[in-house]
Amino acid sequence: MTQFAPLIPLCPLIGFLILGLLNKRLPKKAAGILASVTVLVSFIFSLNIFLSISGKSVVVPFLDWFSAGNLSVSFSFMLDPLSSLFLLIITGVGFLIHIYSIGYMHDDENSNIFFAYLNLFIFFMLLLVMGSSYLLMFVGWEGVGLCSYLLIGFWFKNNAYNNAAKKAFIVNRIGDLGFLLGMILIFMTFGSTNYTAVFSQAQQGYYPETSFTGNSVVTIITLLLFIGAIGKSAQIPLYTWLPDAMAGPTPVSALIHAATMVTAGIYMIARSSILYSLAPITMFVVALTGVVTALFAASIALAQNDIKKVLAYSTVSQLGYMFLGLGVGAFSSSVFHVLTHAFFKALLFLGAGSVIHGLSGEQDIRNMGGLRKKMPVTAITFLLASLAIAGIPPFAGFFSKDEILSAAYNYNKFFWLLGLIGSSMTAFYMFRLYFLVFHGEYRGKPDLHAHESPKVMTIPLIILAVLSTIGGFIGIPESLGGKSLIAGFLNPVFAYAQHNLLEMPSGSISELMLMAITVVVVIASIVYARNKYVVHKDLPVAEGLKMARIPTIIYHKYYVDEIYDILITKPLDRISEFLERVFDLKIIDGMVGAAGKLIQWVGGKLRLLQTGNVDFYLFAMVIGIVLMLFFKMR
Amino acid sequence: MITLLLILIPLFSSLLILSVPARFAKIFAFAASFISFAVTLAVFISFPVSADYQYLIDYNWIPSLGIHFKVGIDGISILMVLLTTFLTPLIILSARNEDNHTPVFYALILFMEMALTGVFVSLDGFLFYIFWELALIPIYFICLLWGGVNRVNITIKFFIYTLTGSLFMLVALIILYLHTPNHTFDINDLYHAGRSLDSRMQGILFLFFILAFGIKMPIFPLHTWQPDTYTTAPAQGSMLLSGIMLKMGIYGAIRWLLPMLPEAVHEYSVYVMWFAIAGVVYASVIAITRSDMKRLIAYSSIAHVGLIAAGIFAFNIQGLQGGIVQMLSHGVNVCGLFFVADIIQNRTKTREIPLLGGIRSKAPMLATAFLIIMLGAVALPLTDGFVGEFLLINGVFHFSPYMAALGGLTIILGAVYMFRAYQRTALGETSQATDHFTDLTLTEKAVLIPLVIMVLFIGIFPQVFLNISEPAVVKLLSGY
Amino acid sequence: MMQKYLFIILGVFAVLSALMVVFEKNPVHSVLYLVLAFFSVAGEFVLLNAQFIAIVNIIVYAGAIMVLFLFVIMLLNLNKETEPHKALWMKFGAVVTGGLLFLVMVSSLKVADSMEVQSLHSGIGTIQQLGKVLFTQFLLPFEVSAVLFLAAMVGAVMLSKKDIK
Amino acid sequence: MDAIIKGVPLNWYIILSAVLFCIGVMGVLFRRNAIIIFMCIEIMLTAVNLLTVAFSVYHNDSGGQVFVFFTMAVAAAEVAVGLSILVVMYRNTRSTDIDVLNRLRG
Amino acid sequence: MNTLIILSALGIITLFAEIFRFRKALFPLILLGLAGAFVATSFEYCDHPQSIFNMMIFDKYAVVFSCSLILICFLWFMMARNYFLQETSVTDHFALILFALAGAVVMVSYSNLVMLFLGIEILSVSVYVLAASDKASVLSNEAGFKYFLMGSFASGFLLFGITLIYGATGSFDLGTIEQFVASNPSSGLVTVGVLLMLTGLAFKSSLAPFHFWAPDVYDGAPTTVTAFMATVVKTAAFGAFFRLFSTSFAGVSGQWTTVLWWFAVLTMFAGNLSALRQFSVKRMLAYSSIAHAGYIAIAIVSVSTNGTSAQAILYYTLTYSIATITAFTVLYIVERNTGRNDFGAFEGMAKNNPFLALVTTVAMLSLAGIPPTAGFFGKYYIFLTALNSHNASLVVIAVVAALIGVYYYFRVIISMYFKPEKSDIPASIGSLHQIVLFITTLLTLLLGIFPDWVLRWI
Repeated sequence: MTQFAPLIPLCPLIGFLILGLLNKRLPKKAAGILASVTVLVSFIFSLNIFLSISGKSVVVPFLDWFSAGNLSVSFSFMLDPLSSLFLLIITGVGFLIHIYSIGYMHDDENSNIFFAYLNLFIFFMLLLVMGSSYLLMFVGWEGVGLCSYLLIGFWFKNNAYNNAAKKAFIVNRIGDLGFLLGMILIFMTFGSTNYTAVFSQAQQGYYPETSFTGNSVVTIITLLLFIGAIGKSAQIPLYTWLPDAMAGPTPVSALIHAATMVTAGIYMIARSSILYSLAPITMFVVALTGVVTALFAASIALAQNDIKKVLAYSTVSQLGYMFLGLGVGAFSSSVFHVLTHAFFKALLFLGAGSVIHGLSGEQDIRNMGGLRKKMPVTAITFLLASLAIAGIPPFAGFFSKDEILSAAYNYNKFFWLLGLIGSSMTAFYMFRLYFLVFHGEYRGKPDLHAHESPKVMTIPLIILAVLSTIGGFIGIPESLGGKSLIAGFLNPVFAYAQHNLLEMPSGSISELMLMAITVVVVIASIVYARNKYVVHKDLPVAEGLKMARIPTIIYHKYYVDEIYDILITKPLDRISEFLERVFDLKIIDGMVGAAGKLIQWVGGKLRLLQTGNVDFYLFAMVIGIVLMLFFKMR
Repeated sequence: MITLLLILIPLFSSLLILSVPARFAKIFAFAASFISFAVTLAVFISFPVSADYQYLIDYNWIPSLGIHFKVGIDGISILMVLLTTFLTPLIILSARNEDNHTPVFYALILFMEMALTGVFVSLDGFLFYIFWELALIPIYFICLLWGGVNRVNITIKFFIYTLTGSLFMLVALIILYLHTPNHTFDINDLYHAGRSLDSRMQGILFLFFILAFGIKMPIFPLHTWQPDTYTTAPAQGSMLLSGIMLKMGIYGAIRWLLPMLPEAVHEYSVYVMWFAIAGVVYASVIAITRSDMKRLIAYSSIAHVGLIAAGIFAFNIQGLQGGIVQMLSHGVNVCGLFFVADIIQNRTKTREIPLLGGIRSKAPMLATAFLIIMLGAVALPLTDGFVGEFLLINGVFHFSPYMAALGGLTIILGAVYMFRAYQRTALGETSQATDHFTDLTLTEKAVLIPLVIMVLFIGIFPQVFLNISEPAVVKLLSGY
Repeated sequence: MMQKYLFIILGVFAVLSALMVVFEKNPVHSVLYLVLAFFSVAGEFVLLNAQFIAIVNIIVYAGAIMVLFLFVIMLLNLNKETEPHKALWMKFGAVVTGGLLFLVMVSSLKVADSMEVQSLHSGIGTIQQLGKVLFTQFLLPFEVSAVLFLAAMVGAVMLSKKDIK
Repeated sequence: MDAIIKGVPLNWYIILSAVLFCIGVMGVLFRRNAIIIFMCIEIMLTAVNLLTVAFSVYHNDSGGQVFVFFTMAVAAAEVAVGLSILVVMYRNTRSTDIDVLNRLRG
Repeated sequence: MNTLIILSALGIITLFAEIFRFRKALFPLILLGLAGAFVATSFEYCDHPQSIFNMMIFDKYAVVFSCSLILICFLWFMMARNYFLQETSVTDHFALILFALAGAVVMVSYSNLVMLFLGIEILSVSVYVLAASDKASVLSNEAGFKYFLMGSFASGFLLFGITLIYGATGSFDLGTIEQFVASNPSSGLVTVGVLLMLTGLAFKSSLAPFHFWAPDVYDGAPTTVTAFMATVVKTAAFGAFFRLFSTSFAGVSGQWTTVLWWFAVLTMFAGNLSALRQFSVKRMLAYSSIAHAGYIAIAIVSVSTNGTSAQAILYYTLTYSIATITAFTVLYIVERNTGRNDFGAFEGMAKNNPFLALVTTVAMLSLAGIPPTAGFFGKYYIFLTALNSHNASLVVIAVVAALIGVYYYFRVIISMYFKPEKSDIPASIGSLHQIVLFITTLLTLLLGIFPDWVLRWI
């Protein structure tokens, strides 16, 4: 089956090419169907591979790309449990979102392009996870960044959206530089960027071409790669693009900025688990970044009023959990969380999209309320997803998040505590959102008749809702009597790394304790939210009214964007102006110009020496002779 | 013989064109340059994977001085010639009828093509210098006669600036010549002569050469002629200058400097690289706030070339190969960008980015082409810029990781200014200037589509080019 | 010894009259002093046993050239009143410069003291000897100088004649 | 050679002619009247002639004296031309002052 | 020798033309005569030259320089005919030019200082007169007068130098001097003699600080005469200069190379810098010719250690002269039609008469030393020569000076391609001018590409 692997990314690429080249000549319906079908085909292939892979790791060569000296890169694909799982997520969720988009985008004039972009995105994302080397991963990595840019700025007439798109791309690029340098250092250390070569050498502690010594080079490599991951997966300090990225159409948010692209960072670290396991310092940095981000983003989400913004910060926060998992060495738990998060976060976004669609573009939760009755399917699926993300057993999120938290507990109890606070916040803001949107009275424009979305949109919702509900069962931990299928499935990939890290003391009693604590805290948060927003009908303060200090800061997202603006963007502009106006034009070019002027000036003066008086000429001549003889006189 | 043909076709057509009626001049010029391209392509396709010079011609030109008309093509030259002959027809095609181009204009372009080809195939130091200088004259006149405001001062500055460098190069070449045992300018003899010098002398010659090449490229801080000149030059002039001519500097360094003065390169290239890398950051930062499109592209070009310079002076295989492939892609990209700027200027009568906007809704094809070329410029993988930039950073990294990190900033800053420019021109609502923007005409398509295809082709199949140049680069590195 | 005294006397005469040429305000007087200088130099020639040159010097220089000068001075009606004068500092400068030239020249000409000019008993200055040399060894320059005279003649005529318009 | 009939040292001639030559140079610099300047140039030439003859005798070579002929001939030709130029100039400027001649400059 | 006879005879015949009234036939006759002289000269080209009375020697150097001079003069006649047709004393002018040419030939082929002196004087006396030949023009008078006054003053120094050399060596013969000098390099007489002769010749070839006459004289003299001075006179002066210093005084090169080194540097900068801010193209060309003298002096500085200086000087003077003829022909045409010779007068030329603009461009490129023109190769060869004798610093200075030079040559080009409202430049020019411009431009380009055509003869 693996020989068909190249077809998996190629299908969406073909779809993209057809859509891109034909563009408006293709009927809208056909475009949507074509785009979906290509992804479906990929999904089928992926499923096939997923089922047949069973712990193997296969490299499928496809095409040579380039080589220079001992550096040689080819388009070859690596199929192993990790990549096949991601393939499944990408194509599966991707397919559902394609279908959903047919409905969501049906009245947009450029929908064909939209589908082309989506297909292109799927292509790059598949390349990212299938690539058998870091360089190919980087290709996909950058490619998804581009698609993200294109899709965020899909409504290109709106400059705010364009700014968001640009910001996403540029911030991503900051991370990409780290990735690039890390990749080069990998090449310099191991003489290759192919996973197999790199990992086998790393395992043997064999660093043939390095100028650094042993472990420190791995630390540097992993840190550099982690910078890449920070950018792509929206961690502190590069997370700011993701909330803004919500400018794009909602399916995009669901697909790219929740389910797939942003998890690329997780994938990368999971993929490099062997390297990371050799670099404890990096692991700590990862964990720390993850937990801080989780908490930080969750706190921002508490006070947001834009339905998609809440979800966006929630995504950032959840990604933080995943990094926490990675950092504490629970690689498979993180990947598990990626999977479940893909289900429920996609579902949340699609649900939000459905709401927005139903309310003709309204995004402010202060103008919603009581939609439960008008949009029952959306409401129910949204509730399920909220339960999943909040971590109520037995929904999907519970299992994955809990694994991470328990691993964190073993690693560092303080991290666990922070994680716990974060998850209580998660529960609170999610249900704040849910209650404000679906419960209470409708507060929006009176003439707007909210309606349930068409089937083509609701069916994906339902499917995802089912997955969000039962998806967790593949990872029931041993402490609950399960077998943790997913951990077993991924074991071949992470075995070395797990082995390499310290054996964690894990007692099932304490694990159960932790679960209980979490569940209690989460439920308490939900109850508090219900109390506040349903019983007391408390509403977020409207725009422009005075808030208490701390909520103000949170509402303004800790002013991070503004701080970046003052610290980086504005100074950069000013430096740019200064360099051109002063340094380039005045100093450097000024010196060149001054040399020219000086010569001109000297020329102007020198010609005055030509006085026209023969007297002077004769004098000059004789003095010349005198001087000449004088210097020759010895 | 074919090498000679590559020089003679443009030369003779540049003379013949003056006798062609003015209205056929463009077609004639295009045909002539296209034939050149076809010939080059044939050579390229049949080019053997070998480190030796092919199609060697050695004619004793000035016997008493040991000057030969020696031309030949190796893996590096053929790529440069290919770039030249590929871009020239497009540049000719891009000339607009309404801009009052007389046959002289096309004659100058073809003459320029001849000189550039000559630079890339010369294997005799003197011949190389002659072609090097010859390339300067047509572009001077193109800029002087068809340029924009203040062209007189700017073109003379450009001319003297570049001539300064090249005269010092001439001095260096003569010194090398005088050190050859039997007084010849043959490249191999010059190599031997250069290598046999003591390190102090090598250092002096290195300085002389670097002046010439550094000004032509240009490397910070020798670059100040460049933004003005690119801005003032007519679109075709900018395309020639940035697309092909600045490659002369890089090619010159690869062919005539690096293998020739190994000790000096070893000792001093680190300074050159620091300047180049500083230029990358410097020019990128400046590009961020430029409002004149051509000026922005000009600064972006300095940044890109800075990285190429740093890469080749790292003098390892990744750096050199990256430099070579990046030369191709930079040529394609920058030509594309200048042409886009020209189209915009032609439609809106302005190049001021703040006055533009919304072009994408009026001219989706243009916007798409612009986008793809821009992606090439910001080195997105699978576009042409990536492979080169990756290899270059790789090469620099070998030399100094910090330099690589600093040079790598280009991928961030490049994205900043390019995306900013793209957004303000192509995206958003239309402005007064762009309200009546029309999409590409047939001719414009004929120029842009090949460029766009090349952007993707080089990005996806760079090995086609890298394979050809690799033996030659290995030979250079091994210092035969 | 006699020769030396004569040399000194004639030399002093020559130098003094040359100085007078320079310092005399009336152009006509200058010419006359110049003639005197030429005579002194002719005396030196005689002292060197170069009688023919001495005669020629007097005839050509003092006779022909000086007369030409006189003619022109008369023609242009130059006299003491029309004579232009330089600023004093320029005159001073001229004297200093001339003196400096003399100093550097003489100090550069390091000639051994033992070198003396033996003029007696040598027949090289005779007309016969000179004629022989002139028409054998120096025949070509002699002929070529004809071109010089022709050119000078044509030139002088061309410049002096009034244009026929 | 007999000590009594010892001639004049060559140095004396050199110095005398150098003096005369320098007086000529000084005169050229000293005066403004073109005619006087010409005359000073003639002094320079005479000084040269004197020296040439002295050298000619010293070397016992007639060539030097023949050279003096040529010098005189050239001097004559120059004077002829020079004076005619002067006359032409005088017709236009009514002056023989060299400092009047400064229209060409810069 | 035949050359000299033919030229002198031609001059005399020219004088007769006035008397026997065949002025119409005169011009073709002169061209024919020059062509004859050229052929006659070239026949004397051989490996074992015979000395003529020990006074002149037609060795390769002399023959090639003479040919070069005759060629330039030929081109000059084609350029200048129209000018002198308007004059009453056309025959006198032509005769003087021919005599001057004869003098120039003597200057490049002498083997005795007497002949050098006579050659210089023949040339100078003729040119003094020619410079002043526009009798009605005060400027021309002034030019002629300044030239004469300073020229004869310089002749005095030259003569003094000759005498001192004679005093030291007892001979005027170059060979004898060479031998003496080689064996007595530290003679005071020789040192001062050499330096004074250097002064005299530096004056004739307008090296700073003896160059002050040149701009004024070039500027004031009639344009055609200026052209003659800038080409034939300069070539002859350098021919003579080099001949003397490369043979007789090579043995004491230590005595004079430093001095000439400074002269060269001063000349290059004085010429190039002063040319920058000129208003008149003619005066700019005058300064440019000074600057070029500086470059040629480099070759003489480098004479002692290698044999390529002669080639360098020959090539440089020839190509410089050819380009200068072009420039002056154009200048003459412009002057005649617009009555002006400033840069502004050139405006609109590219539009009205592209051919004229093209040839001027080529000439300016050649003067600036840009390939593929001959001027480039000239500079190249000079640099080569200098570097070969380890005068690298001089070359660097020359490079800087050359860069300054580019600026003012390009001013001309820019003016031509500048389009004013109205321009007096004629659309068509006389056929003779067309021919001469065509020939010079072609030569400028061809010699730039095939310098061996010239170089291999020496």
